Amino acid sequence: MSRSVALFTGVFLLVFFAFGKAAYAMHITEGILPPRWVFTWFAVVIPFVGIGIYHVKRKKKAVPGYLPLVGMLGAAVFVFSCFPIPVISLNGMATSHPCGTGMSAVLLGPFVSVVVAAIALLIQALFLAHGGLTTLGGNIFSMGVLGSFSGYFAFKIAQRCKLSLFWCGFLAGTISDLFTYLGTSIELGLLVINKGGSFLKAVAEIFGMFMMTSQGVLCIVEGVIVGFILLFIYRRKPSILLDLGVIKDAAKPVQM
Amino acid sequence: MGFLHHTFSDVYARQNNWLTRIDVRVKLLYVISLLVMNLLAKNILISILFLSASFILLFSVKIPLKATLRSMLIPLSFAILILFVKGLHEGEKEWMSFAVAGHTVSLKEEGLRSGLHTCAKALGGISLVIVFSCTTTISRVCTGLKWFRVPNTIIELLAFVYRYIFLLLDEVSTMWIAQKSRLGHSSWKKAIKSLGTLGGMLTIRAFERSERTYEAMRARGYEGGGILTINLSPWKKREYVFVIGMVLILSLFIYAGNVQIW
Amino acid sequence: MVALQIRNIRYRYHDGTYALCGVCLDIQKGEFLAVLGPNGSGKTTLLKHLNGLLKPMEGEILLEQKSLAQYSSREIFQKVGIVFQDPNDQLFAPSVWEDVAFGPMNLGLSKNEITHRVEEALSLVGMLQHTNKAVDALSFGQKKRVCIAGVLAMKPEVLVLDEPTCGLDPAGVTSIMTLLKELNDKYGITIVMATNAVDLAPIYMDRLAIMYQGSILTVGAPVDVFSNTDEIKHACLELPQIAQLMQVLRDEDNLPMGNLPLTVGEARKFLAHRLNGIRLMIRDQVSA
Amino acid sequence: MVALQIRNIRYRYHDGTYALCGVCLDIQKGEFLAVLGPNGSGKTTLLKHLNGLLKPMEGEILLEQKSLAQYSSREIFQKVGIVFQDPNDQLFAPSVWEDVAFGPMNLGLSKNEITHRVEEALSLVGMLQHTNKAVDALSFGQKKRVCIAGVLAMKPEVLVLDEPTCGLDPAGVTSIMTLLKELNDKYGITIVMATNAVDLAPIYMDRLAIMYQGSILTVGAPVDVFSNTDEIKHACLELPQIAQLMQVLRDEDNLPMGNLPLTVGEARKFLAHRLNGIRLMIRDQVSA
Ligand SMILES: Nc1ncnc2c1ncn2[C@@H]1O[C@H](COP(=O)(O)OP(=O)(O)OP(=O)(O)O)[C@@H](O)[C@H]1O
Ligand SMILES: Nc1ncnc2c1ncn2[C@@H]1O[C@H](COP(=O)(O)OP(=O)(O)OP(=O)(O)O)[C@@H](O)[C@H]1O
Ligand SMILES: [Mg+2]
Ligand SMILES: [Mg+2]
Repeated sequence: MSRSVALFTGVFLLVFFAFGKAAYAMHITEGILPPRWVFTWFAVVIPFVGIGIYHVKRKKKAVPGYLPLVGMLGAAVFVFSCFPIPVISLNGMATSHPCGTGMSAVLLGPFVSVVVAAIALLIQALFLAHGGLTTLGGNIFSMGVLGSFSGYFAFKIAQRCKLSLFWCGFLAGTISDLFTYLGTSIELGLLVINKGGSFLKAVAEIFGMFMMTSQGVLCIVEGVIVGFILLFIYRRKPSILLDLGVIKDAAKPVQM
Repeated sequence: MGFLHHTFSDVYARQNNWLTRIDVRVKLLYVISLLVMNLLAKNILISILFLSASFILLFSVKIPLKATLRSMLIPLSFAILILFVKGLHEGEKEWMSFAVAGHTVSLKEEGLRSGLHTCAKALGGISLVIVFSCTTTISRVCTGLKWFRVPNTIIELLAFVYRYIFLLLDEVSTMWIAQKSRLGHSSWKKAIKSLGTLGGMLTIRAFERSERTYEAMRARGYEGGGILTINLSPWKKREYVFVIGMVLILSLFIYAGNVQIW
Repeated sequence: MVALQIRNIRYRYHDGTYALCGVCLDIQKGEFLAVLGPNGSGKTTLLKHLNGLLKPMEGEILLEQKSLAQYSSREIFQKVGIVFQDPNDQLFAPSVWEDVAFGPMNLGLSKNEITHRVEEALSLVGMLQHTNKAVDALSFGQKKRVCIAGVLAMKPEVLVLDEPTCGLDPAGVTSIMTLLKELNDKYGITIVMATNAVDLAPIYMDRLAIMYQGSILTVGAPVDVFSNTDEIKHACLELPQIAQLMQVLRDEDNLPMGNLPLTVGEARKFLAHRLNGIRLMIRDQVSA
Repeated sequence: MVALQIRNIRYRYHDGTYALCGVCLDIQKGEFLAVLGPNGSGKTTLLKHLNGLLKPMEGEILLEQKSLAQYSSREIFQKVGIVFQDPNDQLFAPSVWEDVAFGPMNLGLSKNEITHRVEEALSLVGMLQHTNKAVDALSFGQKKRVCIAGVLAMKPEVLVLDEPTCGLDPAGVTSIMTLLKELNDKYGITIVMATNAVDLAPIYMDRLAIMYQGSILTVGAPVDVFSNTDEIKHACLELPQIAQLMQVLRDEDNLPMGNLPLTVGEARKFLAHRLNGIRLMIRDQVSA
């Protein structure tokens, strides 16, 4: 009995460590997806990336400054995703990193945001060993496609509902994060179906684990931060938000 | 400093050694086909072989072991995660089980076995990527991607984003320090608020910098064309030798990967 | 010969700031002109007009007797190259070679010609050995040089620089200024630079223009400009250190002096002459 | 009394650059110390150690005889305030008042105390009339002053500044340096600043430290430091203009001289004395 308790504790600690760290990067690592999923996810994301590229190209023709703008904001979003965010959760006070897709979707629109996410993921896979090359498709799907579109629509719907700028940003940040983790959980859950594992249970467990370790709090905190960011830009230089088409003139900045 | 605990591995790529001198196209071909091999292999040995070969290569060009291990930490933890996901869900035969709060949690043998295989694949794969990135600079990567017909827009954005990440990281860490030294991060609530401010300043400065950069680009004749001049050098004898070598090695691996031993 | 004529231009930013209110200035071919002035006096705004990045609201600029508005922007950029203050804004390509090649590439030159120009430009600024380096791996002064090379690769006739020495250490300042002087002397490139460094002006420049609140107070050779001390003070500037010393000697200690010496060399000549002259005089008189 | 003791500290950045390799330095209470050095010599890195923003890999820093590691970061930040080079990095709030209040607010002071401190700090830097302005509407020099006010509002004993004069016009430089000198003289605040401006050092500073490649070459009064010309050259620095002139006079024109005069004032005294002395001598001899 005591042996199994020790074993269990060991396993538990290991899992905890693994989740703490894995959630830190939250991109699926090289080699984990089997060939058919690699293929599937690439097939799914290529149209999105293609449309994003088309958007950038078309806009670049009309406004040549668009390319440096996207590049610079892309770098800014990447840097934002390196922010050490303090979160309190089951595993105590820890820091975690935001995804940043919510913000890029709000600033750049969903399709261009997919391109930016793809580039960020490529850089992380190549130069930081977060994520991987064969899993790039899957990661672009969860973070780029799901994250961007959910964040973008959350923002737009919130704006329709006449919520204040802060709450619009909050919803964009939080919802895009939730969808990103959901996407990752689904992709991982799908790995067990062909060997008689139960897909839904696995997804629920993985998603639950993400939420219970720091990431659940992170979703909320990232939302708050994105809200503050938009608020700050609105107060300091509203012309930027107008130029990017984030707000029309009559946005209500704060109302908390 | 909370920022940039990440070390971008291309600092090593700027050195001059036999691996950095190999043409990027050859390296890309190798890495991609080996990664595919790694995925397709039916036995664990191939991945272990890749892992150890990568370590030897990294050692041969004097990349510090510590740096390699540090960058493998996150992939490793992800691999362990997968091990348990698979162990909990795949297969029938129990390996061991616990009771947690009234529920029985059982790890299954089959799942653990396939999980272990996936772990090995993850480590083998990531170590190949590390070898590639520690020996190839971003501008070489761009050259290679160009040759593989990756759209120009992606390559340009990649180069541009990569170029400015470091600069913005520097600026942001100065701002972060400035906030910290006026106690802007002394409690959790303040820290969140300050991070919002920081993100806002970052965005504003990125926006302004993009305007200045665009001016500088215009002054050098930019009208919306390409921003990269990629010079593809012709293949030399060396490159052909490498590619032929690769075909041989690959066929060997395809054979070895199909041997069922476990 | 006049390279650029600035005819009474005015410029207002979107937010209503009048940055230039009637600037007139002739820039001679082959000269080395410094534009001095306090922060916010409109130096940067003026320089951006010289190659058409900003269009004047009133007045016009003539490049070789023809209004800038009549040139295509490509023609202007080929004739007038501009280097901004922060080198990081200008180096957007990952490696030195690619960055310098950006301009020639946009000119649509052949591959050979591009390679040739890049090499030439890099060797002019003394960076040929760093051709394949990544831009982030360069020091601040080296980045500055690559920026200059990027513009030189377009073979401009006029080189416009905004505060090229700001943020550099003294050795770096000397090396950049020597480079510019050489480009000006040997290759006949007309150089216009904005700067705050009054000490440099008399050493390297042929002519100075002092800006203040969006217009030009005086233009002239350093000797003439610095002889009008009140105007210099008024424009929030100072005399070069050496000139300050000599001025004190002249005004307070009644040392008779023609033109105020402005550089170490001039002051030395003057003082040595004086001191030795006196010494010789003493000897003569003693021996007499 | 020693305010800060730096004991043989080393620091390496993540990418492997050794930015500090064994720096030892004592900073006296109430002194005005300048850290000079070429680009990349580690000045900024050293300053960031002074208030614990970077932790040394080896060695330690003592603040009032106690190791920095034993203080809480709040205590350190209250004792040692730091002002970075680019004011735009440091002004977080939309208006001047809010920005200066940021520090005191985080100290958890009462509303009255906060108002009081903000006003005091703003009046110290002479910006009281701009209290309600938007930060973006300020000039570069004014932004710099607000940054300093923001740190002063925390009532630090030591003020650390990174290149406070870079990018300012000469009048701005004089005004910031006068402000710092006043803070140092009148209010006894210890000031440490990194700078590239050799001309300023002898005018305002008590002591200089010369850094080169991550370690300190010399520390001492300006006269002593600048008397070792080779070391200065070696560290990519230059003598102040005045000192250059006097050096030429001494070495080339054989003018006998004790210590090299470094400022306009000193040089004037020396030269006037000489010139007049000789003149008097002549008169004497002629009359004799
Ligand atoms: N983009 C802008 N929008 C609005 N006003 C501006 C802008 N750029 C500059 N100004 C204003 O125009 C005036 C002239 O600015 P400019 O940058 O030309 O000065 P400068 O002489 O280059 O100063 P410095 O020495 O600080 O570089 C200043 O009052 C400045 O505040
Ligand atoms: N964040 C960083 N990561 C890696 N290396 C760095 C970093 N910051 C500075 N360095 C390196 O450390 C060394 C010292 O840099 P530091 O900024 O302290 O110099 P400095 O004396 O302040 O120079 P400057 O006069 O240009 O401000 C340099 O070689 C620099 O390249
Ligand atoms: Mg300017
Ligand atoms: Mg510095």
